[in-house]
Amino acid sequence: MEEIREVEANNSGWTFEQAMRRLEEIVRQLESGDLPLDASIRAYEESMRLVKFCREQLDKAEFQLEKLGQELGEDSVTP
Amino acid sequence: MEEIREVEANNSGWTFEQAMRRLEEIVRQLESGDLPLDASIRAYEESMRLVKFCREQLDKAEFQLEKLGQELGEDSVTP
Amino acid sequence: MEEIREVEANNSGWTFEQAMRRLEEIVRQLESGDLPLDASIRAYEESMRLVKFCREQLDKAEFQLEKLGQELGEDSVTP
Amino acid sequence: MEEIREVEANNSGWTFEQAMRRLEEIVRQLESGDLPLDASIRAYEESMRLVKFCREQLDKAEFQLEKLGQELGEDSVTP
Amino acid sequence: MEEIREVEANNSGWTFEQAMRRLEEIVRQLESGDLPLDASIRAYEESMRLVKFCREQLDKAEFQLEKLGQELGEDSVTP
Amino acid sequence: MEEIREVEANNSGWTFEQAMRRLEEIVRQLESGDLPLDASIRAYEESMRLVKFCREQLDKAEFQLEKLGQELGEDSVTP
Amino acid sequence: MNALTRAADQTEVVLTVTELNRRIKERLESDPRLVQCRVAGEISNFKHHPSGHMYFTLKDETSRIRAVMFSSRNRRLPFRPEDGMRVIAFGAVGVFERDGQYQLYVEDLEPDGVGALFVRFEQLRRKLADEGLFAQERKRPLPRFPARVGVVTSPTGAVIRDICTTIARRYPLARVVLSPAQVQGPEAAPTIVRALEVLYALDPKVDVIIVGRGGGSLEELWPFNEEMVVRAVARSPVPVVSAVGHETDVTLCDFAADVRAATPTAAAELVCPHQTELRAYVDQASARARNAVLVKVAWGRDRLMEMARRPVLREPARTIAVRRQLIDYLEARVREAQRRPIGVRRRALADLERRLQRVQVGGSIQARRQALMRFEHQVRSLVGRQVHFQSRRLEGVIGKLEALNPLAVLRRGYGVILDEDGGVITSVRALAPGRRIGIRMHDGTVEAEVKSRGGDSGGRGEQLRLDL
Repeated sequence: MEEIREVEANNSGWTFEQAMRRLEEIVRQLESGDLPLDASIRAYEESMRLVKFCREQLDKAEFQLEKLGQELGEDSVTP
Repeated sequence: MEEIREVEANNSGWTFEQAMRRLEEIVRQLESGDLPLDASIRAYEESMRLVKFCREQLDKAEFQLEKLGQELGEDSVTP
Repeated sequence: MEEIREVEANNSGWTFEQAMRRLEEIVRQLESGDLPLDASIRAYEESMRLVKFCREQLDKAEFQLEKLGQELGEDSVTP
Repeated sequence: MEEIREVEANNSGWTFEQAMRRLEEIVRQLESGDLPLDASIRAYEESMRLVKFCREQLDKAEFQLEKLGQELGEDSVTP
Repeated sequence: MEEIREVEANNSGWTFEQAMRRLEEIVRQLESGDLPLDASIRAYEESMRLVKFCREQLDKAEFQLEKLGQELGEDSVTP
Repeated sequence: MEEIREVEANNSGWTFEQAMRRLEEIVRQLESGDLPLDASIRAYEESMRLVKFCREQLDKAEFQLEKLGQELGEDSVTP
Repeated sequence: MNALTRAADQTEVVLTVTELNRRIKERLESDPRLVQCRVAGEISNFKHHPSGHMYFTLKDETSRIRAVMFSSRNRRLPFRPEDGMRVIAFGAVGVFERDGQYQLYVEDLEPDGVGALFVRFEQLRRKLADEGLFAQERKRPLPRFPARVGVVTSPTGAVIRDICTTIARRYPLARVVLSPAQVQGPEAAPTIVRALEVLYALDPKVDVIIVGRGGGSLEELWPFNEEMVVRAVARSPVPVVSAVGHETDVTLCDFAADVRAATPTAAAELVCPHQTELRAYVDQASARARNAVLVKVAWGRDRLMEMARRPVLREPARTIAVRRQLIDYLEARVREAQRRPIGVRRRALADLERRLQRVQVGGSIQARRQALMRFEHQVRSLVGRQVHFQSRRLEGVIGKLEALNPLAVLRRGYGVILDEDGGVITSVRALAPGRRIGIRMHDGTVEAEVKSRGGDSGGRGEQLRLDL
């Protein structure tokens, strides 16, 4: 719980990889079924936030790839 | 990461060979799979710049060669 | 690199033999493939100049020979 | 090189034999191909002058012989 | 060379035999081919003079012989 | 040569024997070929004089008998 | 018959001829009167055999004997034996066994009658010879052209006449100086000596002296064997020709003279040349001298011609031509060689240019481009793959999360009671009335207040009344 809080708190300082690891942990916790409902709800809520963060990161990366590719002459790369 | 910054900063002072070596290094790093996503993106960005720099160097060299060939009578070299 | 600069500067003060020796050295360097791109471009440029210089020297020499031959009675030679 | 200069300077003070010896030396040098380009041009020039000088000496000698023959009765020698 | 000059100077004081010996010596020198060009010209000149001198001596001798024969009654000699 | 001069000088004071001997000597010398040309001429001249002298001597010769006085017994003279 | 018988009686042996001759020979040769004897006689049948032996017969008016003188004995005879010559032979009688003849083996022979003189002659000869007076070394050559010929002889004899005739004919240039002497008789010798001395004392001297007289007997010639005469001749300051007697006569004077002449005429011929020979010589001399000079001149001309004809003198231009050729040759070589340095260098330069072309600086650019492209491609694909992978990973997580969504239960109408702190309240026992709680539905949360709580109904849970 403490961890999740923390995560939520400084989400923006995370890396994609940290977020993904947290997500996978949450999935594991959820799958284990050991979590009380409210904890799992909270975990789930956290995972949603993480998913959003990760997706944003990936989008950003994809965008940058494309942008840089165009900038540096994508066309000349594939001859 | 520190290195990459530096590279971007004084790119213009580099030689073609240094740039190529840096590119190779980046490829190796990327291939190792150890880079976090954002680092990869940054590496991608750097490599693109390096590619651009190198390409410019090559273009310049080619141009110079052609120019020299014309200036100093390329035709008379081949007897 | 320093050497090459110097060479270009006082090319005109050179003898044919010095130029040939330098040219040979440059060709060897170029053939070794050890030169960085820009150095090889510069070397190539220098070699072109040296070739030109040498060729001019030879042309000049030939011209002088002909002139001398005429001056000093080329005709009287073949009896 | 110094020698050649010198020779051109006081050519007129030479004897036919000295000139011939010098000529032979130059021919040998030229044939060896060891002379630097400019030196070989100068050597050629000198050799042409020497040839001219020698021929003049011979012409002079021939003239003297003829004169002597007339003066001292060439005809009376052959009975 | 000094020798030759000298000879020319007091040629008239010579005997036929001295002149002949000198002539033979000169011919030997000329035939040896060792004489320098100018020396051989001078030698030739001297030899011409010597030939002339010797011939004159012989003519003179013959003339005197005739004269004496007549003076002292050559006719009565051959009975 | 000195000898010959002397002979010519006092030829007239000579005896027939001296003249004959001298003549023989001269002929021998001349025939030996050892005399120089001019000496030969002089010798010839002398020989002519000697011949003349000898011939005269022979021509003018008249037999003479001289009887020395010694008193002898006339009777015992006839053998 | 009778005699034979008698002989047979007296001697037992019959002799052979040889034995008999031997007996005779032994008998004769053992007689001392026959071994060393002197025989006077006249020579006849004289034969001088080629072997050198002399065979002759000695005879007198009534008798004769054969004689032989072997060459070993006769070689030194001072005279020649002749037929009719009277001699005294000294020798031994011997037998010539082959012919059975006895003969006189002559050991020495001397003319008869002058024996004493002969001995004197011989003794004096030996004495003077021992003194060296006759030595061959003392002989002087005769003057070739005598101006004065001294003659010692009788002023009236044939000798002086012959000499004068001969010299006047042969060589009138010579004056004959006669120094008269007696040439015969006991007074002769001193006059000869004096005559010689007179000649020796003459000034100018005579060039040669002839001493002579005509032929005669040994006694007549004797003055010329006198010691004083011989010595006088020997000390002559000028050559002496001895002409004493005939050819066969020998005197000591002959030995002492420089030359012996057989006759006075011969002596005159010896002492002077013949004037026709002289004239011939003189005539020839000028011709020979002239000829020698001509030969000399001709020889000089030949030699001079030979010199003048030498190629170096006749064709002096040849030395120049040779040098010209040398120069032409050198010039050709110069011309040939002049472009060689350029040619060599052009080739070297072309070689360098070819190598320069092969270097392909441009080609290396292409290679570099490809390397660069490869890097770019790798970077792009690697980064792309990473993004792709992470996307897939995220999608997987999202899928799982959807299945695990805890709020999906609430959708069926369930709610979750939460305490003030959001904790889930699972038992009604925790719900005292009046407690404020939250109820979480699938689509949100409401706040409520517990109003009451039912009793425990057998484990079926308490009834809860909520004031929402």
